[in-house]
Amino acid sequence: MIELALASGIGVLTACGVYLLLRARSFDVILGLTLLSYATNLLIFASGRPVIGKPPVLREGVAGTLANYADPLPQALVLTAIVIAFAMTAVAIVVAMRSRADNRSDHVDGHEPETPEPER
Amino acid sequence: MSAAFEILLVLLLAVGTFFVLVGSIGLVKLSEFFKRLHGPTKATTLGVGCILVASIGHHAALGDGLGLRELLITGFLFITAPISAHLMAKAALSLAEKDPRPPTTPRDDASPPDSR
Amino acid sequence: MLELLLALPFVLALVVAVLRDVPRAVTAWLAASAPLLGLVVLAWLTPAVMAGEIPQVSYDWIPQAGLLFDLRLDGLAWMFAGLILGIGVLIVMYARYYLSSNDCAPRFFAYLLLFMGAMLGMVLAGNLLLLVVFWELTSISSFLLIGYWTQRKDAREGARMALAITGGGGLALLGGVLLLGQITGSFQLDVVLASGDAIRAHPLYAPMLGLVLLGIFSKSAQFPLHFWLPQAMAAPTPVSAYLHSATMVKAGVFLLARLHPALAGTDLFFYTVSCVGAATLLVGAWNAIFQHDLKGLLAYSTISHLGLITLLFGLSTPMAVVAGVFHILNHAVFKASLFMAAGIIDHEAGTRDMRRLGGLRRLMPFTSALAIIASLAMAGIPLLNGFLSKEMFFAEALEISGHDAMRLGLSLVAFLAGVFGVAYSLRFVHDTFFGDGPRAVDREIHEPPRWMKIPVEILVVICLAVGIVPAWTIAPVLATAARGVLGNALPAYSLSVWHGFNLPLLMSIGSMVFGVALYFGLRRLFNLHAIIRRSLGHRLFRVNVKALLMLAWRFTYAIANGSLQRYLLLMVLATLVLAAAPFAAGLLSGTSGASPLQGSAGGQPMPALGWLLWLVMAVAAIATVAMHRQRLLALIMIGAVGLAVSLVFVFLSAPDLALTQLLVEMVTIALMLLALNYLPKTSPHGRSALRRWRDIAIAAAAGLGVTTLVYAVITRPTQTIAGELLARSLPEAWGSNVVNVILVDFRGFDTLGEITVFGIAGLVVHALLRRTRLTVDETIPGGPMALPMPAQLSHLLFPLALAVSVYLFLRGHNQPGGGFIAGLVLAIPLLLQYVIQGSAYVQQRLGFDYARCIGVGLLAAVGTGVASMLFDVPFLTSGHADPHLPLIGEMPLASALGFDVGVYLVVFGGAMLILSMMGAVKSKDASPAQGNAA
Amino acid sequence: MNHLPVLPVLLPLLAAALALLVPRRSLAAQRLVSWLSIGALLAVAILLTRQAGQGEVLVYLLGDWPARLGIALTVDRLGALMLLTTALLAIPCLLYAGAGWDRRALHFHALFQLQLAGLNGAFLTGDLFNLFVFFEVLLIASYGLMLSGGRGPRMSAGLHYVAFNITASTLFLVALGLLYGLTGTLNMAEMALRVAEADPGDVALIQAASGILLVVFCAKAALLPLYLWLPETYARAPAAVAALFTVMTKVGVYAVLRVYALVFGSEAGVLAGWAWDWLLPAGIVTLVLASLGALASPTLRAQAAWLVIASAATLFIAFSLGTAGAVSAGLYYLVQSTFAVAALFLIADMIRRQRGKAGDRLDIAAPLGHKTALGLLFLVAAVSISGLPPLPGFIGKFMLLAAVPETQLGWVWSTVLVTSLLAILALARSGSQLIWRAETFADAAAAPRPPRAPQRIAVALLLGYGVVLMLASGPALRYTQAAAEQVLAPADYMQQVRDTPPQTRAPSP
Amino acid sequence: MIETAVVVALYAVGLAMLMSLWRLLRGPSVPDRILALDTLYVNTIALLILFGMYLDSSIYFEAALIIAMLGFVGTVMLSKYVMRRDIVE
Amino acid sequence: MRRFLPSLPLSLAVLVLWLLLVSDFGPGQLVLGLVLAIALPLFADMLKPERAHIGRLLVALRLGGTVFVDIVRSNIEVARRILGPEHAITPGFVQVPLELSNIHGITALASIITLTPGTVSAELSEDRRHLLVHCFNLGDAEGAVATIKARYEAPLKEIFP
Ligand code: NA
Ligand code: NA
Repeated sequence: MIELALASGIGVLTACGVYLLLRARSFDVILGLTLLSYATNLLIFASGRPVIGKPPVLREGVAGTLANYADPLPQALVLTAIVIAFAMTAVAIVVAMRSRADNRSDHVDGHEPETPEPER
Repeated sequence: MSAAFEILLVLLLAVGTFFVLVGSIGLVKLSEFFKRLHGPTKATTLGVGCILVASIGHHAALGDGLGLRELLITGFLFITAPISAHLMAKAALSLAEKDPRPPTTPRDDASPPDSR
Repeated sequence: MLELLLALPFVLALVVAVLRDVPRAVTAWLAASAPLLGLVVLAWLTPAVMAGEIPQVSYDWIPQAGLLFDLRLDGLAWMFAGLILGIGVLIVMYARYYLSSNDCAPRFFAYLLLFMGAMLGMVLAGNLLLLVVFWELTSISSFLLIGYWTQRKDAREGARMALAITGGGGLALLGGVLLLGQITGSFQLDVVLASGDAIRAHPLYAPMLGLVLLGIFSKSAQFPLHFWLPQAMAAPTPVSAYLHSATMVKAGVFLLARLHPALAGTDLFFYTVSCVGAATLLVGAWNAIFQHDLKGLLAYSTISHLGLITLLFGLSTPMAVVAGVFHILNHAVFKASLFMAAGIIDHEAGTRDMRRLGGLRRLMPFTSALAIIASLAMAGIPLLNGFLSKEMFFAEALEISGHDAMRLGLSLVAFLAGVFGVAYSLRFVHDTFFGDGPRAVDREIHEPPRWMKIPVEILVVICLAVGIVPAWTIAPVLATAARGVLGNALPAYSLSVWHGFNLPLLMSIGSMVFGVALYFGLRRLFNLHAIIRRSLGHRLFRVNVKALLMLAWRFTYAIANGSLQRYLLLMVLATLVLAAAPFAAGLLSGTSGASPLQGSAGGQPMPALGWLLWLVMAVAAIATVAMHRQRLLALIMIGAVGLAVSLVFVFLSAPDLALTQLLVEMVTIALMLLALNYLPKTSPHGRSALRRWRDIAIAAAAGLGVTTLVYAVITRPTQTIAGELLARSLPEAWGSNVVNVILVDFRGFDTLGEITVFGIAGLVVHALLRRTRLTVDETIPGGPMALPMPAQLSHLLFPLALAVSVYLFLRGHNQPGGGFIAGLVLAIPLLLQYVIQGSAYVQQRLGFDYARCIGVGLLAAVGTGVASMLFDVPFLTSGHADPHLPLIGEMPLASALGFDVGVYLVVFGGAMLILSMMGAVKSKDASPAQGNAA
Repeated sequence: MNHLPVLPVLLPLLAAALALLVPRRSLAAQRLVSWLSIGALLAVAILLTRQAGQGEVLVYLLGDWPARLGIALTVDRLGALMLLTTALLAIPCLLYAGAGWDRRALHFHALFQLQLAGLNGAFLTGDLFNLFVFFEVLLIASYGLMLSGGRGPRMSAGLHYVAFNITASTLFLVALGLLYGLTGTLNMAEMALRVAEADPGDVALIQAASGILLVVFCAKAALLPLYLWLPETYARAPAAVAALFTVMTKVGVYAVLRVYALVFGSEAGVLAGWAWDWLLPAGIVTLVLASLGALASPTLRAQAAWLVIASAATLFIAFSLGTAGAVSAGLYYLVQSTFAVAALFLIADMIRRQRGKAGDRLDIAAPLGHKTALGLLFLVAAVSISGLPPLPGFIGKFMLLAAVPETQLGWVWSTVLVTSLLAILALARSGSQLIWRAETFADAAAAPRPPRAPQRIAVALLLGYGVVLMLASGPALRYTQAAAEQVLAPADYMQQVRDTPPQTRAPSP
Repeated sequence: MIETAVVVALYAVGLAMLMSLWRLLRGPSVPDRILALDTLYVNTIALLILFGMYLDSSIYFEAALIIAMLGFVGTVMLSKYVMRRDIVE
Repeated sequence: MRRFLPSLPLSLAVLVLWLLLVSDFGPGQLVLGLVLAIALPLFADMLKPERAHIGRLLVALRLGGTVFVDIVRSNIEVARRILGPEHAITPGFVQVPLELSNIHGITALASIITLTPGTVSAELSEDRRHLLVHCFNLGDAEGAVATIKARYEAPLKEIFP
């Protein structure tokens, strides 16, 4: 059941993220990307198989095997992924700010849908 | 772990949990922001404090050594809770349609009105 | 020797192009020296070629692909080289006087020599791929030549059209040659020519032939690809003279002759080539009659004559081949002289329009005489060279064996072509040199400079000499050239002027009579001058190019319409398709059971608390979507999602992840709030509900797909290498927090990349926001808000938080924590200072150069890794020491700590650079007094 | 021990760190750091190419862990070729940027070096997750390079670029998570082995995961239907940056070749080569659409951008044919088209600056300064790009055509030949519109300053690479042939990676 | 007994979180939602401590500490945004 | 002294924090803790906060006790009212005029007011002479103000003179 819960949780996050990703405003897209990054982080994490109460911090007298500890590798990967996703979000959001300021629209295409693109 | 100590811990847990719940009930039940503000910010803080004490006792009883460091959590909550409560109150004030503030006392007539 | 011959034009092209500031005469002489010296070299080689030898040189270029730099000079190549060089000399001489002072002579001569070199390379090539190389070079250089007068629209268009047709043909030729190479196993001409039978028997013969012929026909302007040639008349006349007599268009028929032994001899070849040739012959000749431009008339006549040559090669009998080769020579000579004459007329009269010309024989008698002789040669009048090859052609047309209908048809075509040829030649002569006129000419017309006439004189003399005494003049040349095509099995033929009264002669006479009748008849019936015939092919081409451009434009911008939504949608759809495809394939093939969606492992029970957490996460995520148009609310919701996700990490045994997620969540919220000040507070409604529902469906599909995949994967037993990581972490990497050990040791390189990314993000934000002013969405009146009480408390908090940061940093290797987490724990309290105290306040007192902090951090991380290289172990190999310090005792130190310092600094620097830059952005309407911070 | 394999990442990283530490105002110091790094990079790349050229796979175990536990860098012929191409490309780009752009774009040199570090890392790594990390490094550096100093429309193009690539990176992670969950490893050689031995019940899942991965790589390489973002982005990027970007699509192409020849290649059992069946038609359609795009482009820079896509599509066609000959031709074409299109971007910028307000728009006639020199450069670049002889574009294309197996002859040939014609048309159109149609400036005072010497040298250098490639095409193609054979027969590579022992540690406990 | 108490407490805190979630969704005002999020954070501390007791492990202490120390930063920023829009002035 | 130890209580707090965190009172951690206790406040001092002058530490301890008792007592009171009927609650704002002049004292007062259930300090007037307090159940405004002043402000005046 844990597996199903985790998988479906990831699914919900993905669906929400994808929906926002397909919106027309930069901020919404960034929100969508944030949700998607949660989903992917959980997905990678899940690939190590979910277990309760076995953090991969070695304890004395407990043999270092997968029976006693959760798979540490996906956790390390997720850490990297979280950091990278944050960095990307930061850049995206700043670009969105600049695009909105320079183009006077926060539409992802840099102009409001009805008006034609301003000439350079 | 002695039974008495265990009962004490259970009691602490019960009290803590009670206050945590009270805070959330207040959050849900009350009808106005400033009323709701009181429950979570304080009752929950106390509840968490009780649970923390229980935790210290629990870990101490299990022989992890007296883990007084949980106290730090309470300490930090005591520093930070006023800041957040203060700011949330200020934020709600700034949104209030009509100023709910009573006037300051007469001797303060000279003081300028609030920055807003 | 052959290398020298080939190199001369290229080298001198370079010389001419480089020496731009020398007098024009010097340039011309330099240019002329290429063909002149080339002729000397060729003369040197002539005895050997005449004797039947084939001088050959060969260098490797891409031997593994069969592309050799192989040059060979057989009779055919020799003849063509002679034509190219000989006429080349005359053209250079002529152009020296033709070009006006405005024209850039070095450029012209450089192009011309380049073109000459390409032509030479093509005829000398002993390797078919090399031939293609030079073939396309002629396309490029002719493009440059035709477009030489770049300011003229017709020149640019003509050049583009020529390039499109001949360059495209070249691509087809490349295909054909590659097939030919696959068929014969070699691109060496010797081999290919020797394996004619194998080629004709090969199943790929037909497509190969089609491609090769497409190349040939495009280049030699065969119907229906002929229309580029009249358009190319926009080139300066010397170029036209060169391209249309001895070179460009002859490249096609050269190749036809060249590959004749390998390709000819099938019905396919016979019918295709002769029919195309015949059609071209007629179309060209008929159209020539109706041209008003001298050069236009000559261009169509060229088309017609090339049709004739093609037809001859199509007939494929040895005699026809000899006639074809002969006509190549003859046509080159008279057509070059005619073009030059036309150029002289244009030069002197300022127009080439026959409607305005006339009576020139009085004004420039000598030139007129030359031009008339040359045009009579074009018409095939006896005692001129054109007559001889035309006779041969008539004879061959009448003697086609085995194809009765074809014989009749072709004979008729031959006759008609003769008639038309006489007619247009007559028009050329009559309309230009006789009758009234010239009309509306703005200058005095007189004979041209001496040197402009000499080339024409030489060519006309050749016309006469060949026409009158062929056996003494052209016979050895023709024999040598024909041997290049046919080998030593030359047919018996006679080059005498008089063969007695026979059918061909009758046909000649008939065509002359009918031709004269046709011309004058037409003149009587119609006002020839009023007929304006536009080339259908040309128009079609233009329409097609326009349509192509339009189509390209429509297509391109209908697909790449600049909508990010579409791009992302396509990516999502592509993913869905590719991820679903294997299952769909399994379903279709009935083997879906092969990949069950539930594995054999898993099935752990789920505590109710877990579901509760699930609920928090899912509800908050859905609420984010539901409230996304009110951005602040969405942000609060996403904060809840982040909290729930970190709780998931808590429950599923990932303390480090939980910590990191919590901290990143806070920074993310900070980031978004900072940005929200410069973005609208709400999102407008989407354009249509339909679209919303479509997106909901796609999102649901994506969610369902991910759920399915993840569930299928994580219910399968794992076979990870992670067990070994757990086992080797403590003994070999001296850390008991395996996640952290992976981060700084096992996969330290990932972390190095990760902090690099983080640092770059800081730099990018810095670059994008430094000294920018952005419009805020809404300004709340009043100055910056003072928060004295929170300020006090945060002052109290600050050093304590720093201590926690140090703590988390130091213990990370063994317990949850580490450089990244510690870096953020350092950054967030500082951020809080920015929020509570304001940017200016903090920046003045704690003004770090965060960018440098990133630099130092990177240096530290890389430096730690490099240190291990000094011990002759790989980058990032960890070391370990237990120094005993006084007072403190054992102090376990892992080198990974040094690496983690780098992480710590980069993360702190990066986060603060991002946040402080975003905080330091000034709104456009901010007063200058506020704007002097940072 | 031989530390060469790690240097292509370390050198630019160190240079970037130093560029951040020297005073921000001291451009000279930053340039010095940049140039030193690039010089060293070139030397390292040449040495690596020579070593890899011997046929050995150099394996560098980072942290001295066996490849399956840590991250291994590998250099085979293909990797070395990519490194060398990148180093060679970086020189003219830096030269061109040094003519002034680096003054306007904050942190240019640091970002430039980091971009190189990312590219090199992606070419070196033998680990799938590490590949993701270096993808991110090069991407985020490219955001900076593209946007630093820019404004207006470039920002909205940048937003597209950023959002699109973040989405792609997210997908990358999804694929990685699934692949790790199924195979339990991230090392490509190890994964290849496990994929080959996969339980039949897992095959569809593995294929789905690798299908998602394929989308990611195709998005980076701009293949149908994921290429739409590229024209705008590249056309709006600063010239030196756009020129450097020409190698970025190649990273995607490289990744496809590497991963789908190694992990899902000839050793992969049921899954062997499944991706190529998708890629061939996609490549063909992309090539056609990109060529139409080049024809329809309103500006020269947009045209160059479309030609980048066309070149990537050609590579996909070559690689998906799956024969050593085709892959070899593809690799040769990859190198030459990178240089040629990069040159075109630089030329477009030079033309733009010589045309005043008209920029590089094709529909406006405007005077053009320094017509002859620009025309010549354009001509050489155009000839090379459109695949006309004798420049290497032709050699690459004909090698490709010659290598097409008979069964696929029709489609591939007609596409390649027809699109070559379209490219010829497109470039003839833009060249004649921009260069031929131009007049000289009426008054000399208004004429723009001539392109600066470094700019001209940069273009000449790029075109010169092409000439060298043409003259040395024999040895070059021998190398690419060997590289192709090595890539397509991964057993040896897998063996080398898995068997390379650590220096000091035990290979297994 | 204590184990049972811990589990019961865990569920109780979970319930408290659900209530906070309800307020988070309901609002109505932004400060209400901020307050709800803040409460969620504080509830999380309790949850972490209890979970540590449940597992007999102090592995989640740092997470709780971090929330106690820095969890309010979000509240501060959101409130500041409500008041000023510009959270770093 | 001041140069190296800007605030003794803060340094002490850091030291205690450190020792609690590492839960190791050995010499090694003690030394490290001392280093941090000096270094970190120094660093934090770069932000130039308004400096505190602690008057009487003993009063502070006694106040701490009072506050703790008040927290527990009034929490029960608030819990009772939350669980009881809502109409029984009459909330309201009061302005507490301040005699405390330094910001530390005010901050401490405001924090105490906030930490003790039933009252939240909502705003400090710009002249720092009035504290706006929201009371959960405001029976007698004057009384509430008087209680606050007597129970908390008076001792605080001694602690932060
Ligand atoms: Na700000
Ligand atoms: Na209170």
